[in-house]
Amino acid sequence: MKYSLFSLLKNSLSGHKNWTPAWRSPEPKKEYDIIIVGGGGHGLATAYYLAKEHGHKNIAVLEKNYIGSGNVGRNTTIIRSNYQLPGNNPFYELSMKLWEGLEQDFNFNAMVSQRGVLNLCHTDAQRDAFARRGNAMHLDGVDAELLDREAVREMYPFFDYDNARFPIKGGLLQRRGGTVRHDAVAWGFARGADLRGVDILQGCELTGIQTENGKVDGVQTSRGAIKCKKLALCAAGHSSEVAAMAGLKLPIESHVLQAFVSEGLKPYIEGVVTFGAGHFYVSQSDKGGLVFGGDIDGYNSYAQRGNLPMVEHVIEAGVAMIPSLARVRALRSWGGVMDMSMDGSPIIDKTSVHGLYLNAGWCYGGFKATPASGWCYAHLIAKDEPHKVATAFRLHRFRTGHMLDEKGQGATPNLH
Amino acid sequence: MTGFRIKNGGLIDRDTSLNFKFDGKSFIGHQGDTLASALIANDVHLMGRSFKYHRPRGVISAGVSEPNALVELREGGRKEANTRATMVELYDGLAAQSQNRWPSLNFDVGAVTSLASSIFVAGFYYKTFMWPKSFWEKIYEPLIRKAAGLGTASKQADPDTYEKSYAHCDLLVVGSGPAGLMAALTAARLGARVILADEGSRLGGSLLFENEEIGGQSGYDWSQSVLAELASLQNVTLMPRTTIFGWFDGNIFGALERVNDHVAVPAPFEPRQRYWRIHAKRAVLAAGAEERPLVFGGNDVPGVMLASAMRHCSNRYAAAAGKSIAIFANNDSSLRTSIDMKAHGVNIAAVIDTRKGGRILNVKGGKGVSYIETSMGKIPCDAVAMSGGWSPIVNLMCHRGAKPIWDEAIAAFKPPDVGAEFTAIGSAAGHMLLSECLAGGARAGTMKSRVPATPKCRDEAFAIQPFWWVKESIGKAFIDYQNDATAKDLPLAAREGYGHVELAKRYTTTGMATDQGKLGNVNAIAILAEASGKSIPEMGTTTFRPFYTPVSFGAFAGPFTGHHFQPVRKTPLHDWAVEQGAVFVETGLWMRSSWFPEAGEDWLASASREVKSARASVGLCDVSTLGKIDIQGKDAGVFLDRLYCNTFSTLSIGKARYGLMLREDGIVFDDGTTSRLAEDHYVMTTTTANAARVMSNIEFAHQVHWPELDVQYVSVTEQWAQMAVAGPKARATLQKLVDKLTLNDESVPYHAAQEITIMGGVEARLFRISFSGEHAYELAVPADFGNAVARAIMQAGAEFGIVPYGVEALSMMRIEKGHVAGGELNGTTTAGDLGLGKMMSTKKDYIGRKMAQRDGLIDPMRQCVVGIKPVDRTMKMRSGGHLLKQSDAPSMQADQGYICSVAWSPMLNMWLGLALFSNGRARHGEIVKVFDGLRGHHYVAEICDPVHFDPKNERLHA
Amino acid sequence: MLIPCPHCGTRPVEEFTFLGDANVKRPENLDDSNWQAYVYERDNPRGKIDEFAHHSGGCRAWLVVSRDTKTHEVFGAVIAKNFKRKQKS
Amino acid sequence: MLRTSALLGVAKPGRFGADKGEPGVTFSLTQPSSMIMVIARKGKAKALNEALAAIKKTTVQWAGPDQYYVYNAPYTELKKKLEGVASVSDQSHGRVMFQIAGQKARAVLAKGTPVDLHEADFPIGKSALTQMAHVSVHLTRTGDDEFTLSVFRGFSESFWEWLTSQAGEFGYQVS
Ligand SMILES: Cc1cc2nc3c(=O)[nH]c(=O)nc-3n(C[C@H](O)[C@H](O)[C@H](O)COP(=O)(O)OP(=O)(O)OC[C@H]3O[C@@H](n4cnc5c(N)ncnc54)[C@H](O)[C@@H]3O)c2cc1C
Ligand SMILES: NC(=O)c1ccc[n+]([C@@H]2O[C@H](COP(=O)([O-])OP(=O)(O)OC[C@H]3O[C@@H](n4cnc5c(N)ncnc54)[C@H](O)[C@@H]3O)[C@@H](O)[C@H]2O)c1
Ligand SMILES: Cc1cc2nc3c(=O)[nH]c(=O)nc-3n(C[C@H](O)[C@H](O)[C@H](O)COP(=O)(O)O)c2cc1C
Ligand SMILES: [Zn+2]
Repeated sequence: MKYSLFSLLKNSLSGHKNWTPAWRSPEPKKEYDIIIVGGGGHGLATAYYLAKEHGHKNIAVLEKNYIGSGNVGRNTTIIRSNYQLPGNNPFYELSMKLWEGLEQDFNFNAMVSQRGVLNLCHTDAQRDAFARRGNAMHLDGVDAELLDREAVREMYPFFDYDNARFPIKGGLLQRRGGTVRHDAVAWGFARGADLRGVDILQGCELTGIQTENGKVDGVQTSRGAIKCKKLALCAAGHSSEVAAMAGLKLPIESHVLQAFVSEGLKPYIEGVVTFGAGHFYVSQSDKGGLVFGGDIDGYNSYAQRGNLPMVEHVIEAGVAMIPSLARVRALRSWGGVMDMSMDGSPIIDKTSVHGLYLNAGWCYGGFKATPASGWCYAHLIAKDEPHKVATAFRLHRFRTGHMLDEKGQGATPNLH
Repeated sequence: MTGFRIKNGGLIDRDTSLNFKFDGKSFIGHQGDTLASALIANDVHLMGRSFKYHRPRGVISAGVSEPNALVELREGGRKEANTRATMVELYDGLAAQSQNRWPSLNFDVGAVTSLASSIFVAGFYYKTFMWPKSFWEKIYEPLIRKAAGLGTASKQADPDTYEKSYAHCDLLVVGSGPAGLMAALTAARLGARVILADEGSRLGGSLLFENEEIGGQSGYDWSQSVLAELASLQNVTLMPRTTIFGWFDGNIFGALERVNDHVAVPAPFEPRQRYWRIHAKRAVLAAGAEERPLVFGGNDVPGVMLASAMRHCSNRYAAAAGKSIAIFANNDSSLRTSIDMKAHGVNIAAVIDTRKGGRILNVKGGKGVSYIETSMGKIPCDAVAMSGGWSPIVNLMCHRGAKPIWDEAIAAFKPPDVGAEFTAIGSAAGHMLLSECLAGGARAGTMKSRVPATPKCRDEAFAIQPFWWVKESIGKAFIDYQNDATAKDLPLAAREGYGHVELAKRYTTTGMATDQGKLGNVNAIAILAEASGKSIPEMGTTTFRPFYTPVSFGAFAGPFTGHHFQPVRKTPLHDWAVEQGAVFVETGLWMRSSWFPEAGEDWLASASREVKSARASVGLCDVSTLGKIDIQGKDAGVFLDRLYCNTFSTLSIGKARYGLMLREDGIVFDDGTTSRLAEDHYVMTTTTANAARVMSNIEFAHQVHWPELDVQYVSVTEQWAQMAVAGPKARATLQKLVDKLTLNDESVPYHAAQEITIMGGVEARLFRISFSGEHAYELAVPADFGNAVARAIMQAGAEFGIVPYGVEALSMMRIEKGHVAGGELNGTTTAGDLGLGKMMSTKKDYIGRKMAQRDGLIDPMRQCVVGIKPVDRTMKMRSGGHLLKQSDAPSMQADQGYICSVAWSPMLNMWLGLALFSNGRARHGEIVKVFDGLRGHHYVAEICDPVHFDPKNERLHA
Repeated sequence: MLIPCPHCGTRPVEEFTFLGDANVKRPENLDDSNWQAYVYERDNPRGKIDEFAHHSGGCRAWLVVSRDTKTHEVFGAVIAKNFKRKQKS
Repeated sequence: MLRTSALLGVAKPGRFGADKGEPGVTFSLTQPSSMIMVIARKGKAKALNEALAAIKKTTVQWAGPDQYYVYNAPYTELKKKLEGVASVSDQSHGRVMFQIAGQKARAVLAKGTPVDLHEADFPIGKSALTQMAHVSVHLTRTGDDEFTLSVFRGFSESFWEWLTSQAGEFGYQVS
């Protein structure tokens, strides 16, 4: 059933009794051409684009819990394409372009809101780094503006400019950056994929990978064995676990990142802002809550929760940036399991096992990538060659020394 | 509905009257009131508007679960939105505003949405607002954002202060009702360190308002005698107004103490709130149980309250919600309610018991109850007391992932077993009988088998028959009051595929309001389960998360705000620099002197003058912030050989050498000069930025990789004040300070590192090294001598016109000389990229050697350090510009590199820079396009050798 | 989260800096084939892990903490140089 | 004299904070004449203990695994005494030491350190390396209600301001 104001009115007359499920809950088939592991944003987007762009019909998405139960359903929803390395920027810009047409494309309002992403800087060195990054963006025609202190004050007069330990010197602004309603992304892709015949199997956990002389030919799941020709891993924080089922060891550590939401408030902060002298970024959900986060807790974790020191660390930075926040209350905190890669950049690649594909290593930056990740992963799976904007995301880069390290932190996952 | 002040009884002080304002209107209440009770006593029931439909709402609870009566409390920088009127202790002069309404609470235009409510069902916004595309950001979203949200937050800085503190105990008791009191008392008498915390303004829990009988006294009197004994004990800490908001790993509890929220303004030197981290060896959850609303038409009309809340208001605050009430319940507590309310002279219009088939179908009256429509017809009344049963307050016990367990007998979820560190007692454990609460408390208080006897008490009957939803309801039946989620939304969610309890929550927003579903969630789960043909335990709960109740940001930030966000680190020469008129700059936590302006100079003029004078005669620069690490032991040399890519074991005593450290992945990590003071004693210098990380790496390398080495290390960064004295007159200047040593190329050759004395016996270290490219020294003296020595140097250099110079001048000079620094050591460059490839030894293993050999790291096309200068020498350069071949159009593919550092060169009278440029060393002399789209500035520049000034280093040895 | 430092006693997590799996070993010689694995590849277990933890806010000793990554339960901590690595099969 | 303490002009004597009769705590500067870090050479931990025990008229405080601060001993002398037994580094100027005393001392310190200062866990004479207000601190109990703290020189002013402000509610004396 197409979603529109009209269908909404029509259904209201029948007391909304006639809405059909946004996606079916089918029983697993015996066999699929392609099985995607992970009903998060990337897995569902991959299924959607495989069906829509590459005409594949016989696809299943395995989700061990409910769709969106992973990071897509618990992230701070910031989208941007302000990267500086040639291997990254074209990919993230493709993602931004896909966001810009997504809702009409999959007929679901995901509240894509290009309200602007502002990164603050507090030292000359930071400003220089922003200049390098902003110009890299301009090289490919991506929008970026370098703001001075007064321009920032203009936008956000209630930040701390006069009593700050680390005075705000300016910022890098991408106006096309913004936020997207996280759950709706999973739901929109799921509905779009389901409409095109994809089986979304919730409560279906991958427990084993069947290989036949170096080639994938099926999986074990909590809902039984299923055969498949191609198997696409897309399990984010659990990537190491599922890859290990095929004997692969990844350049990834799982870490917990916490996020928070405040009580609902009338419009308080217009766009997305990240603090440059501590770990804090914030935006306001359409519902009114201030959604904010900071750094990962720092220890390996598969628990979707963190501890108090990081709560304090993040909120100290928040109040340092916006003194009036002191009186606002934090409503809820939660965590997500990050697939932190060794150079802070993702992996979209084939593996040494024939027919087994890998999409992982998104760290805490993979939400913005969701459409492009699905788009490029679908391309790789369908055509068996990397999409041209994702050629830098190969697994062998660590062996050849072509790391993609935006932050220059090296092989220390918890510093990316 | 007609609330009134009950003539006598209760815990309010009728002799102290307090004036307060609500929406500008003045009222009078009493000491001991809450804002909610005072308003009820003043017959004010309309206290807020709901989130989506802007329905008129009144107070429904008497505590933290309140979803409706949220106000903006106080004004200016102290204003706080969404404050629960039920938790606000009344004080004289209190001022509160209602929220989420316009123009007024009574007449709210937003209420029109309720007309269209048939469209605004759960998730409606996902289905529309998509056309035309551009309208979302321009029209729909701004409208939605404006309509959404609750209170308005202040944008002024908060004038109050906050504190943090740690606490440690053997037993933490969460909740001070009968169960908690009994547990605390038992443990305290056994000598344990006990903390008893309760979010209430007074300790006592339900005994402050329920009519109970314990040990022959009233429950209240018993609680007071217990509290008196606890207060008298050294090993007990009583914490009223303290909410335990979360349970974390290691049995650590987060707590918020509302130290001064019950007064208009905190007393001087006192914080508004204090955030506690309580390390408890053991804890008990005695948090009680939350009464549940029943789900029926109009269950949100102001005047419909939880039965226990109505008792709470009248018994404790002497504020009766109405003159004639109806009671609607599915359990025995209706009896309590009618007895108590009758005793206050309130008429019981009807008792409607679902177990006898009684139903309320609708509540009539817009902003207050006028009558109810029931299965037995219309019944006039002015308030409704409802009880849908009791949910143990399990929240904290589920904060670490465990799920609560459904218990059919009490029709509620009970806390999971999370081990002996944290156990539940009282009604939090599902023990609804007072005797069980006391017994459980005593048991938890001692972990021994012999449990002390507990006082006799009267038990109220507790029997319940689950009842979830009056399906025949006329009018909306609410489940999540604040978010306007109705009973119909959940079946709709199930129908549309959002039947998983977590999906239903997100789709309908049930349980996502400021009360986090304390009242509504169990009703929601039951209704969702039925709609999906599942049992309640099959459906299960959503995830419980901190914070049990919302916590102000200020409390988490504590005193670390504004200028105190991070500590300030000052160098030993700080006072001297102030005397010299330095302008300081934050460098990490350090404050460094940046430039020393003379009258009328801006930073550029000042720094340029500093450079010229230093290069012309002599200058003094504070370099104390460089990391300094004492490295001793007989294997010190071997150890350094493994840390650095070049060799130090061969360094002769009394000499310094420039060293380069790699990360294990082959990328450059840090650099600095390290000197050998004795056979078994080196002193290493690191960059200011990396000092701490280098120290950690040294500790790792020794303790993990090579523990067999006999080496010891300690940071001596703060022990030494270090000064660079640079320029042709540096030697002449220093000569005047040093004791009996003639400075010349024999006594102190280039790269000398000597322990000497100056100024008649002050121990010092003299290094002949140069970052500026001048004939220069670095002089280190014990920190407390720093200011005096700096002054002495200035005096000694006066005749040569010595100048102090700061980091701006320093960076001009290093760029003139092509020395790499932070801009080039950016964590992605190799030794080769920096032109230091030759330093990489081939004779030994060292950190990073192996990985540095990977193709990608030795590719000749890598970007390496070059010099760059504008073709038009008068033009200003800025860092961050990218470099393109002249023939190429802008694109990332065509990108050849970028400018990392620039400076005005006072010596060459032009802007100079260092750049990272693909295959750069082979391309000196090439003219490139500088692309600076950010500042709309494109120009051509020449790639050149990084050493712009004095290429033959003649000045160094002059 | 509390870590029992053998030198300092039990201390909260914020005094420590973590560096991942302690079972990886730096190869002894340059032609070893495990360099790549040592620097980049991790088991990343869901469950029990032995991890490097630096008591950076205390005695500055490098420890190996054994902990469960699912539950954050801490089983104990030893000084790094006394840690016995799992024998890789 | 040439030497100027980092807290010169910062730690001003007087009575501060709330006035509730007796000050809750008293702060005083107690910089020893020397503060020297000694670290046992490989395999010399026991030898170092014995050597230190033999040294008179000094205070020795635990400062990490096989590491100690030795107070009031001349650097060169100590270095000679411990030749081959320990590495010796002068920190006399690198660290600033002061004392907090009074019945509220523990309450004030608890606002910074996670260490349980209850006498059962932290008896007189015990030292801890910990962090307070983002600063590394060497903390020693010297009496029932008496502690000394030492921090890196560069942080001392900032730390002093934080610590004293935390005593504000009790009222405090700087002597
Ligand atoms: C707190 C937080 C904040 C973040 N903020 C941002 C941000 O602001 N901007 C941004 O761009 N990114 C952000 N991220 C990162 C982003 O959310 C992730 O990178 C991205 O969502 C990962 O892709 P995904 O959606 O497919 O992952 P997920 O949603 O985690 O999907 C993976 C799915 O795989 C399933 N799965 C795992 N194992 C199995 C198995 N064995 N069988 C079946 N299914 C399995 C999981 O249940 C999960 O649903 C944030 C992440 C977190 C946690
Ligand atoms: N009439 C009934 O049907 C019925 C039902 C349930 C309970 N009861 C009675 O209620 C009483 C229950 O006694 P009890 O001791 O178990 O609970 P209680 O309700 O008497 O006390 C619980 C206390 O814990 C506090 N609290 C809750 N969460 C907190 C937190 N996170 N931090 C700090 N404080 C917190 C509350 O403010 C409250 O004061 C018994 O007398 C029982 O018989 C009666
Ligand atoms: C962008 C965003 C906004 C959120 N807003 C709210 C909110 O207003 N109220 C709320 O209770 N939770 C809110 N949450 C948190 C969710 O309730 C939930 O905690 C989070 O998605 C993690 O799921 P879990 O807690 O079930 O593990 C929000 C989460 C996100 C990602
Ligand atoms: Zn320790």
